[in-house]
Amino acid sequence: MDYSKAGLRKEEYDALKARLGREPNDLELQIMGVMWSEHCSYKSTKPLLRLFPKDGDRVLLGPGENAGVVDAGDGLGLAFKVESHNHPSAVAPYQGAATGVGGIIRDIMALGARPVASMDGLFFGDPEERKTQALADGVVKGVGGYGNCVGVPTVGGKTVYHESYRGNPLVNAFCAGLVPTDRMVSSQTASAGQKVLILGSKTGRDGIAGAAFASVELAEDGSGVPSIQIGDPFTEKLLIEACLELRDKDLLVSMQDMGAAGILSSSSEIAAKSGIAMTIDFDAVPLRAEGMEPWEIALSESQERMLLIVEPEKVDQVMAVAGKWELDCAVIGETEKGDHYRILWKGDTVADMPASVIGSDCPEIPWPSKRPENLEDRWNFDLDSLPLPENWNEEILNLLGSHSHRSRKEIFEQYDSMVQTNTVIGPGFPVSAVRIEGTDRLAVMSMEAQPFMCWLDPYNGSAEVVARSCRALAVAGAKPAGTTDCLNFPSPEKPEQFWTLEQSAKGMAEACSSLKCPVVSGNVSLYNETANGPILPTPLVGTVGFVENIEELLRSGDWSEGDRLFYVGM
Amino acid sequence: MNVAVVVFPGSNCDRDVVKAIKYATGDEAALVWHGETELPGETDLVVLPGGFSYGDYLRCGAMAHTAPIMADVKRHADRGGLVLGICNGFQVLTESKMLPGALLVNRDLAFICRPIEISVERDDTAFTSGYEKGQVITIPIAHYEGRYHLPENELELLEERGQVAFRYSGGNPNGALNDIAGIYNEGGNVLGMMPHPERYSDRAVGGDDGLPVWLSIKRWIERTGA
Amino acid sequence: MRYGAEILVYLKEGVLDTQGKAVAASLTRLGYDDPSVRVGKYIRVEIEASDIDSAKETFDKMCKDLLVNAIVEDYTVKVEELR
Amino acid sequence: MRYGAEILVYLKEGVLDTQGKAVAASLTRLGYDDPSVRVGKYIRVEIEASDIDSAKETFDKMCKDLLVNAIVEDYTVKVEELR
Ligand SMILES: Nc1ncnc2c1ncn2[C@@H]1O[C@H](COP(=O)(O)OP(=O)(O)O)[C@@H](O)[C@H]1O
Repeated sequence: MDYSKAGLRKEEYDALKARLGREPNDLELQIMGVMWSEHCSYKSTKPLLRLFPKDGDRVLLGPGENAGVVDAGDGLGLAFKVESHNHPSAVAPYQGAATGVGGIIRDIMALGARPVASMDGLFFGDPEERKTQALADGVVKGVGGYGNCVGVPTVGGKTVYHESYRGNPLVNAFCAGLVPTDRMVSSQTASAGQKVLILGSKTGRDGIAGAAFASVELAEDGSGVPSIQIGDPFTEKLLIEACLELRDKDLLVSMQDMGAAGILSSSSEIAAKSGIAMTIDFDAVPLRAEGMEPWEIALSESQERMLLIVEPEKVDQVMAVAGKWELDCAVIGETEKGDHYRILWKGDTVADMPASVIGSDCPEIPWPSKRPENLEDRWNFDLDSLPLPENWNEEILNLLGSHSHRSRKEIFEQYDSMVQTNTVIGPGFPVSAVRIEGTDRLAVMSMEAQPFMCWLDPYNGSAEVVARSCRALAVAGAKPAGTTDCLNFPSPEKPEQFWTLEQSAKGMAEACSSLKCPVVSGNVSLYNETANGPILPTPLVGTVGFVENIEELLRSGDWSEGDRLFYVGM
Repeated sequence: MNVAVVVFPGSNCDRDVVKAIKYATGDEAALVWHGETELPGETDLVVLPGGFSYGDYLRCGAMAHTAPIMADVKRHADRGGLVLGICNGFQVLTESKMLPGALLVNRDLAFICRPIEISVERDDTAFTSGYEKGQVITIPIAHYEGRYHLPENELELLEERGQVAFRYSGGNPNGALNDIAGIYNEGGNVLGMMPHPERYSDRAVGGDDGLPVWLSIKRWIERTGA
Repeated sequence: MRYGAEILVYLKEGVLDTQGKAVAASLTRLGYDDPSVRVGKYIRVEIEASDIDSAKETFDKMCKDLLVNAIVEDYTVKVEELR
Repeated sequence: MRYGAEILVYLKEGVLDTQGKAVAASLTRLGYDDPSVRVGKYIRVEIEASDIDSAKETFDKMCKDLLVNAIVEDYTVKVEELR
């Protein structure tokens, strides 16, 4: 098999050979093509992500785990993260959005947390256009269809319309969850002699090669579309309850959700991060389809599955919990001493590579970077050229009623924003606030993006995105504890686009440092462009803070007659 | 009072109901797994909570009525015991034939989550004595399938017998016949309703117009020693 | 012997089919000339049974027990013998 | 002339049928012996057309335009002439 068919570049193939000390076999090559894809390896953005400040007063767990965790007080941690599901939503709006919500929820669950709030960032083309309407409708129904069923309230979000998102909408899903800090589960704590289990749905052919798909531009003719993932929120709800029960019964050594590149990625990551070896027996994996090949089993992105590391004597108890929640569960391998990651199939070893090579270690790509020549042109707008409105009242009403400014009720009323009965401020306000059960404290969160500003001035525009999200919290009376971000950008392979990405990350990093708002988790989605052009640079952040009790929460719009208005700032 | 909140796979308002009852009355409700065959002894009230039992596949509530615990819930109701079905719980009650009618997809084919106004049609039942007849209260709905339907002749009968518990009064959100938001069985001991009283039982999270439901039930149980 | 059934479930006449109406409206918007649409369910079930009559009976019972809500829905069943 | 179509839309082989799985489990709980179930859509459409071939073509186009999501679904169409 040719390395380029597997999606590897020449340099990467050479690096792989050097690290293995031999040629990889076909299966290994296919595996590495996915694991070293942009989506899984962050090979284009690692140096940029290192710019973000990671430490803060309240940070319990920074980037590197499935989600970041900040101290929520009273022995609780708030885990949160945002993830993109852009390309899948472009081809299958309902299922793409639904499985995006499902995926981020599992990231939060992987820490042993109970998901308590979601937000969604949606970016669509012109809402007057029929194709966009249908797509947006599918996405909103997908977000709701999944989130409503799993019983996690969608308490806020962000919606932006701009023609650059026409064939490439963005769907960013945020989730936050609560976990007692002494029961937090990690993906780095496995040691030799333990069992590897798969819990949840059976593995099928759906979503194979999804990670690779997320790492290329969208083709006009729809080619290169992988078999689409189907979400089953009902199973996810059972999975949430089962994982919490496993946590509370102290049956878990380590846990990881299965997202991109499924079994392979989740298990090799645990092995690499824990510094151990692992053997996985593919004959033991419960399958849904007949005749699945090893590469399909390795890379399937079937939804609603978790990988567990369990002490051998606790396996029976884990099985009992799985049985109660009517979930499939099977022992599929074990942890060993060393660094190898081995796959068995029909009794043979079909792949055997160092775990450290699979899980990390992808060579970074230093893309060339070049400031767009026409950047100044973007600023050449002359305010004085605008006609003054004849009727200000009418003009203001038109503005408020425009797609950019109108209420998002039509979207957020399709989401259950109240389940769990802790929503103090739901969607429709600058921040959302959720009561932390068992305490008086509230978690306050905001989601922000300003793509047009970032297009005008990537550095300052992106800094402003961070500043706005922190400002919204401050105005509500909350101090930011940490933020999560999703860098939605077009291909990094064009120097001007890479420059924009660089500037944007630098701007965000500076704002986060200045405002003492550490970045605890995040996600990168590149190659968001079609033949019609790239999307606007779209860094999105979700920032979280706390207020001590409900009386200290400052609500917007809580005014009465006779109050005075002040204008504060520059 | 002794409350059993049934948990089906996919229920997601079960813990909310327990929380609301605790907040309203101080009583600790028991969560009862759908696979059980018997309710805890001494159960006064059974709550079938909201959510997506069995994923709401096929028809909402259809599969939950096949759950092992449901036989005992029926026995409890037949003995005159109180049963409250909220949202998905209402759907389970109609699918189990413990209440007449069916709940169909909303008129506008969209999930709706927002507080709405409903009028209290009766104040002489176990569930609503804390309200006044005709009182308009605000409680959230959150459903995709809440359009109440009953063949016309039966609907007349339902109205005649005074089985309507709540009606949408500030506009009909889902197209329900006769604006029906909740109904009783003939005995008045089984209530199904689409709005979620447990969501508005605490002002901190939006409102407390749902609180009297729990207080009414508790008072009724204490008075009748049911 | 294995038997398969194609079960079609649809809303009764007189019950407002909002989904069908919405699909019809969408089709009209796409330029189709005023189609009438009803949306129901197609359920495909396979079971083991001793003969076709007992299979038919089982399928019918499944409909009454679970697959169909007689208050609002009607249904038809078509049974075939599989190898 | 008026034509009617019975359109059956179902998930492709290999695509997880979450509904079918759940229905099968419920039927099993009711005592049925391990049935296999797939749940799809039954769409009944009626249109005016000049002849059966053009009707067939229209129905087929409707499926592609709206009724079927070709990424996950397959379909069959059965056309009949109505009075
Ligand atoms: N996709 C969404 N999901 C949930 N809530 C949303 C969504 N989009 C917007 N909202 C809510 O609507 C309000 C306005 O949103 P938007 O217009 O996107 O933001 P902004 O007011 O920052 O321009 C916010 O309170 C937000 O929480």
